[in-house]
Amino acid sequence: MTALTQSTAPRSERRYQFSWADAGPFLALGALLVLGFLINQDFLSATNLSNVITRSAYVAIIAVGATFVISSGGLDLSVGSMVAFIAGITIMFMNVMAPTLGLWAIPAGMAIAVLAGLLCGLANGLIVTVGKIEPFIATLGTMGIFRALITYLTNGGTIPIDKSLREAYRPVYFGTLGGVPIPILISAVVAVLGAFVLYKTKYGRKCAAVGANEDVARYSGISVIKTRTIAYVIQGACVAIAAICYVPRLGAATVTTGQLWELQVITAVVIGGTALRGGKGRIWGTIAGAVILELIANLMVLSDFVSEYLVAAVQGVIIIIAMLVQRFSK
Amino acid sequence: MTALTQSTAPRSERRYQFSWADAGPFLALGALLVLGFLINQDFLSATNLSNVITRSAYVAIIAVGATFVISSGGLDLSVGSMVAFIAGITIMFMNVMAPTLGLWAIPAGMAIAVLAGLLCGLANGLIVTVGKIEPFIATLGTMGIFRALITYLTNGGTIPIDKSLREAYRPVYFGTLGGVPIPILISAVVAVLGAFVLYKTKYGRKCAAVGANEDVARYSGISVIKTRTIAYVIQGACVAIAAICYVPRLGAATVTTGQLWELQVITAVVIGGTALRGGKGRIWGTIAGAVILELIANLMVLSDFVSEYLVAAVQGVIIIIAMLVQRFSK
Amino acid sequence: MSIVARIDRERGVAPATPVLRAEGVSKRYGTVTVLSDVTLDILPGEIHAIIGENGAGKSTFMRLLSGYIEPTEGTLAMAGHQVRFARPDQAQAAGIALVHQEILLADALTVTDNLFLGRELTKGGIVDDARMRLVAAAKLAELGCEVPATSLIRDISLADRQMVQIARALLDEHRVVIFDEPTAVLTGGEVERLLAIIFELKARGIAVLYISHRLDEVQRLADKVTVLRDGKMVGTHPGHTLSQIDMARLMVGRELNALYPQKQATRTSEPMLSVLNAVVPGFVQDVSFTVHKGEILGFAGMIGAGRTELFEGILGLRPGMATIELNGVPMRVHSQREAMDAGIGYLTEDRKGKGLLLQERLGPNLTLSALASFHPGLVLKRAREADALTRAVSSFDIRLKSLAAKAGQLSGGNQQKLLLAKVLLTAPSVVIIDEPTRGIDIANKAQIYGFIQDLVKQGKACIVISSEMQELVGICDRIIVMREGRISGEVSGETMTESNIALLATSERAQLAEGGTK
Amino acid sequence: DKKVVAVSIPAADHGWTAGVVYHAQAAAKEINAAFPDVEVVVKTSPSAADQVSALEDLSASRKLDALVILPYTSEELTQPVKAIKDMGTFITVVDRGLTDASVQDLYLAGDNIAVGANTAKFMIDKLGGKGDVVVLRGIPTVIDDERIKGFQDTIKGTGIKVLDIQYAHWNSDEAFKLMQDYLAKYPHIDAVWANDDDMLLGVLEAVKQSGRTDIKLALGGNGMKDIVKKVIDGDAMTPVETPYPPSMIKTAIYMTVANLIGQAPVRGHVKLDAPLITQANAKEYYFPDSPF
Ligand SMILES: Nc1ncnc2c1ncn2[C@@H]1O[C@H](COP(=O)(O)OP(=O)(O)OP(=O)(O)O)[C@@H](O)[C@H]1O
Ligand SMILES: Nc1ncnc2c1ncn2[C@@H]1O[C@H](COP(=O)(O)OP(=O)(O)OP(=O)(O)O)[C@@H](O)[C@H]1O
Ligand SMILES: [Mg+2]
Ligand SMILES: [Mg+2]
Repeated sequence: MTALTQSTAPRSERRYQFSWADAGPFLALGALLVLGFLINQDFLSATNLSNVITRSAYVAIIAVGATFVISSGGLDLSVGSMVAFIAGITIMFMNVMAPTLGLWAIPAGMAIAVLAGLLCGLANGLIVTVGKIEPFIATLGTMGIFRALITYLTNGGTIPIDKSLREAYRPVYFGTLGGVPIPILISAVVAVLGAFVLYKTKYGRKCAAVGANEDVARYSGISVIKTRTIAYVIQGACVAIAAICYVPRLGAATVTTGQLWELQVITAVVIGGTALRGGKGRIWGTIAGAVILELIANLMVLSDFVSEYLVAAVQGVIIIIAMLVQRFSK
Repeated sequence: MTALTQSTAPRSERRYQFSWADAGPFLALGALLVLGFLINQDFLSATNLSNVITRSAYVAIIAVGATFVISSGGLDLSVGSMVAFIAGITIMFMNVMAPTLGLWAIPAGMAIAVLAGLLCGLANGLIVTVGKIEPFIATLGTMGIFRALITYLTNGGTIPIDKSLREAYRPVYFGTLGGVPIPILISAVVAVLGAFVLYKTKYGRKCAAVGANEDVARYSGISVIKTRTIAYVIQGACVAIAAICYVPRLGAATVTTGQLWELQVITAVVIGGTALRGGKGRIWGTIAGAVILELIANLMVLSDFVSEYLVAAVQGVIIIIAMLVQRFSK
Repeated sequence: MSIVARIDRERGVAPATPVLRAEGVSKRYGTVTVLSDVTLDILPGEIHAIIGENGAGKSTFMRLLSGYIEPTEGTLAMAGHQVRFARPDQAQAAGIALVHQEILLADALTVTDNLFLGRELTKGGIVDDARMRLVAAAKLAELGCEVPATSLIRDISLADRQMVQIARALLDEHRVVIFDEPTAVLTGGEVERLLAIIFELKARGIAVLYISHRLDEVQRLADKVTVLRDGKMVGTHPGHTLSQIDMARLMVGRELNALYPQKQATRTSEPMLSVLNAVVPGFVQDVSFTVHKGEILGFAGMIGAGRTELFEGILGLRPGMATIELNGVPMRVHSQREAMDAGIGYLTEDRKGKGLLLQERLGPNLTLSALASFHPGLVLKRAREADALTRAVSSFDIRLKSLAAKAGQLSGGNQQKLLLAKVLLTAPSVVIIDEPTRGIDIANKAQIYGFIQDLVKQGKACIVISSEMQELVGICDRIIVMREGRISGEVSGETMTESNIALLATSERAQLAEGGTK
Repeated sequence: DKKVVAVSIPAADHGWTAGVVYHAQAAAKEINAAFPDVEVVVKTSPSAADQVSALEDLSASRKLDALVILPYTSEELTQPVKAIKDMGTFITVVDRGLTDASVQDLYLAGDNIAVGANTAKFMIDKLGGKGDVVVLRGIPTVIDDERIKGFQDTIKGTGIKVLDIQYAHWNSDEAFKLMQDYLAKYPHIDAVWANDDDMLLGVLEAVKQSGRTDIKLALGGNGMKDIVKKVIDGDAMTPVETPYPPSMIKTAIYMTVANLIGQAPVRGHVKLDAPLITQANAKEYYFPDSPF
């Protein structure tokens, strides 16, 4: 065996190696910040950056859940509609309870939101896993269902939150704690929790295993159905948290709330370095991805180069370039 | 040799075996027709069915291309915007050429459409294969780009086709040949061609191989890049053909043309039995899927059960049920 | 630990109670019977070999014992109690572990992740990566496998993956450990270490089921040998009384000719393929060699010597640089297609990952790299494809129950034969075969050797990469030995002995001895 | 220092909003050229949330002297606009009023109820007080609701019966399909009302294709140039039109600028009427160069 030991001595452990692939999204983020500063000096102002990061909080929170779903080999197109639906029933519940519970209606409503999120996620999960339906189609179906339900609840219009609750609820989006906007804190907590679960618990390992190779997972005694369903439930919880932060920002839920967020969420996850075909999720990359998307949108508003009609094209080009940079920096 | 003759002599190729899995979409189609008849007798009237099938032609034509892309392991979210973009430049070209070419502007415009389709497809294909970007993200990017370009070309409004060409072009959508509406004939031709290429040619085999296992394809001397790029080019050509049939219907391209068709197209392909993860395509199933989607929408209008607010929900439910039926009829 | 305690207790009470018993088990897929009415007792502390031809049903039987599939008929019993396993982890919990014939690991995860999949070590609810890495590294070191525990599976060689699989099965204490062709992808040193570990298991009172087509291993190891033929049990024999020839005869059910064909003097001095200064970054440095018309050139070496990478680099399947001369014409090959068109055929060692489309039927698999010849006009000629399949099935003796089967449903050895047929369909003039007989039974090995010889008789050249030194010595005209990505020597004629090859493969400066067994 | 007027409007996602974008940009170009000390910045947003973001971005990077906004929805934009007003910005709101009317210094709107009501009145007249009507509505929003409400309130008590009402998302393709289905479902239809002209285009094609003669009226709304042209040409099926001109954004921008640089303060409530466009007055509403 001498030969073997000889030949393998130089190979060291990977642990402390710097990985370009993992750094990709953060490099892209840095590049964008520099670009932004060159375009408009105000870009790096504390207010602007804090606004942008606060705003990216919803997508970031939802995308943490999506990182679970995607790394377990699933996909969820329904998150945008689900935000609208959950925001809708939360507001309705709060409004109904406001006379009896007073301001306590707000925490009660939040609890309802989380419950609803868990149930919606469970429904998605069961359709995909027990129903064995391609996630793309299953969640496209539930996307239509949630969207229709919110349309029905709002009678095609808007559900505004009760005036009496409005002011008390506002700080959840607009407030700060130690100078940091509350949505940023919430998304940081969600991300830390997400990273903990995905990287440090048995469930996280199962998730990655199921996404990497279903057969191997099954043979290792991992229940594919359970693991993937739980990923959808986590996604539901994240959507609920996002909805809770969302409601005070605009004070209402409408039929258009959350439209196309699903695409943003998936883009954030993929830009963050998680592979769509499943296997291993990157929570921090996802967060970077969500911020990148908001930054691009912000840059579009702050710069005056681009015709209003072409904003979408420039965004598309920037995203593709960001992915290319990431790919070839490896 | 001995083993084979001993134990397996009677069993021959599958050719004449009936496969429930393959029949799934057609069974679902049949069930829907029966359901429709029960709900409303007019449903099976020749006019209604011919309208519905004609309407499904676009999605069917595009979905034939999508069957190639998906079975080669790709995905294309840009097809809806691409229809709008191609329709837009086709109309602009025809309008410019009408004074000099007269009615010849129409075939010339069609040629331009096909050329544009091939180029758009090529662009998508190269970004995905050479750029090595996740197809979901790459084509989400080009979706934004195409949509922005048509918005820019139309100034956010409408490009109508020149009055002088309108009447001559109309029959391409509204005309019939031997009693069969022309869009149906065109989509039948596209489907036959698609089925031929996918099932009977070398390229079809390569496509399926690349989708099933890239490594095996590569080790078998198949160029993954070339094969997958060609699939996107075929997709582009199909989109161009759909655009050619689309223009005479309303005589204009607008910023909303083709919106969300990508989701319909993918749904049709998946309902038709093609797996999203690639490896095997089912052209005829795809066609059935496209018709199923239009039939469901048609049924929603013809029946009086559903509140207008809930139409999307019921559609979602029906699609999920259709997939479940298919899954468990295997 | 409790399992071991139980084993000890049982041994004390009734040493002869079978730890695992299969009674009258059968397995059918649709109308196809793969295994019929097999009854077998496995005793603790016993090494029980199962042998049989390709497709005899060995793997099926093992999968059935370890919960991967359920029998259509029959029952399993452990220590006298009837058991039923719906899932592999239930069998594992009951103390039965299987090392699969095909590699079953998650590519995108690390070695450690794979080892502990589904049974991670935790500390206060948190997975304890540091400890798992240590345990994994220790277990791998015990097996003599030196891959870093943090490597991704997709980055390590096939042999290393096999070692990881074995480590995975040995991580916990089991009552029965089943090895399904564990040595097919291993070389001498690893095999020795594995055999030592198996003896150690036996000494601890653990029952071992062992499948191999390498009958010398069976002979050394087995206390008992059970022979399967065509899904039926032929009989169980005490191991040490059977010679290899006896075993082969029992498996095949008829007399066998010699394993290796008589060497023919087909070798010429006309160079066919010359490779100059091949470099594959990270794997191979500066390798040059020439293979002549009518020659069978062997490549030997330890695992990790870089043989596979050398040829993949030359053929454009991975980044690498080499100057090639084919029939005296210098050329560069950038892709497998170019190689094929130039007349170089390559058969990969990884049949499951890179060789066959497991979900696809046999015909399309067979013709995948030679599509052009089934495609004279626009249309693919199905009849021609069916013909080719029938021909391949008969000339390579592919055992299957139905021509409509999917490639993944073939037994391991038969997949290998299909792959060989696929590569030869491209009508190459230089054939490079990486591990030609991996998992192939003894009767068919002879057939494949004959086939290789036919190739060179037709004036082709053949390069055989193999980890079975005996096989190389048996068929090659000349053998190049690699070590750590370089050529460490060459043997031919009198110096072509297993011990010389082993010497060149392992030590820095080898003194070759002449003569010896052939 | 230049005075900054920010204009926040929805992105061009269908004909009418495209018209808004066109007129807003035209106004910005004209004013930027004409008044060197005024800068008009136009930003479009594809959703309510994005519009709020755009407001934050615009106000974070510079001091706004005035904001002209066509809000996505009233409830959602009220607070964010109020936040900007609190920084001392003059607020002009177009089309959709905010829930807190005190936020808007200037409010300029069309009358969606009137769009529905005037159309209904014409129909009642023309059909002689009774008939079967099918309706195509747009996207679930306040505008759509108001138009439908205006229509339904007006026909209440008459012999006009609404056979069916479904969404077609202000999209001509969907309207085409929906109309085909209406035609298959109802053997007799007297009139069609699509509450937006984009949809009317689809409706007209479907009716033309069916060759049916029972449909006497097919009316739209919004003042799209193609439909106004039909009215001018005396089309039998579409003899009238109701305006809801996207150019109101231009009016609003000019009024806001006038307030900033002129001497006369401009405050209050301006409601644009939605009179029936008939062949007689159609020329006034015809702008062939507008994209809408
Ligand atoms: N899922 C399946 N469906 C149909 N036939 C199958 C299936 N799985 C295995 N078979 C058939 O069962 C037979 C026995 O296969 P098995 O893998 O047990 O053979 P084996 O003895 O392990 O052979 P080898 O030595 O080549 O590994 C083969 O003919 C194979 O084609
Ligand atoms: N992931 C890796 N990273 C770095 N070096 C590696 C890695 N995997 C293998 N190597 C090195 O590459 C060389 C060749 O590996 P490999 O085991 O594939 O060779 P081989 O001779 O083809 O063996 P086999 O008998 O399995 O075919 C060895 O030097 C090995 O140490
Ligand atoms: Mg086997
Ligand atoms: Mg090798």
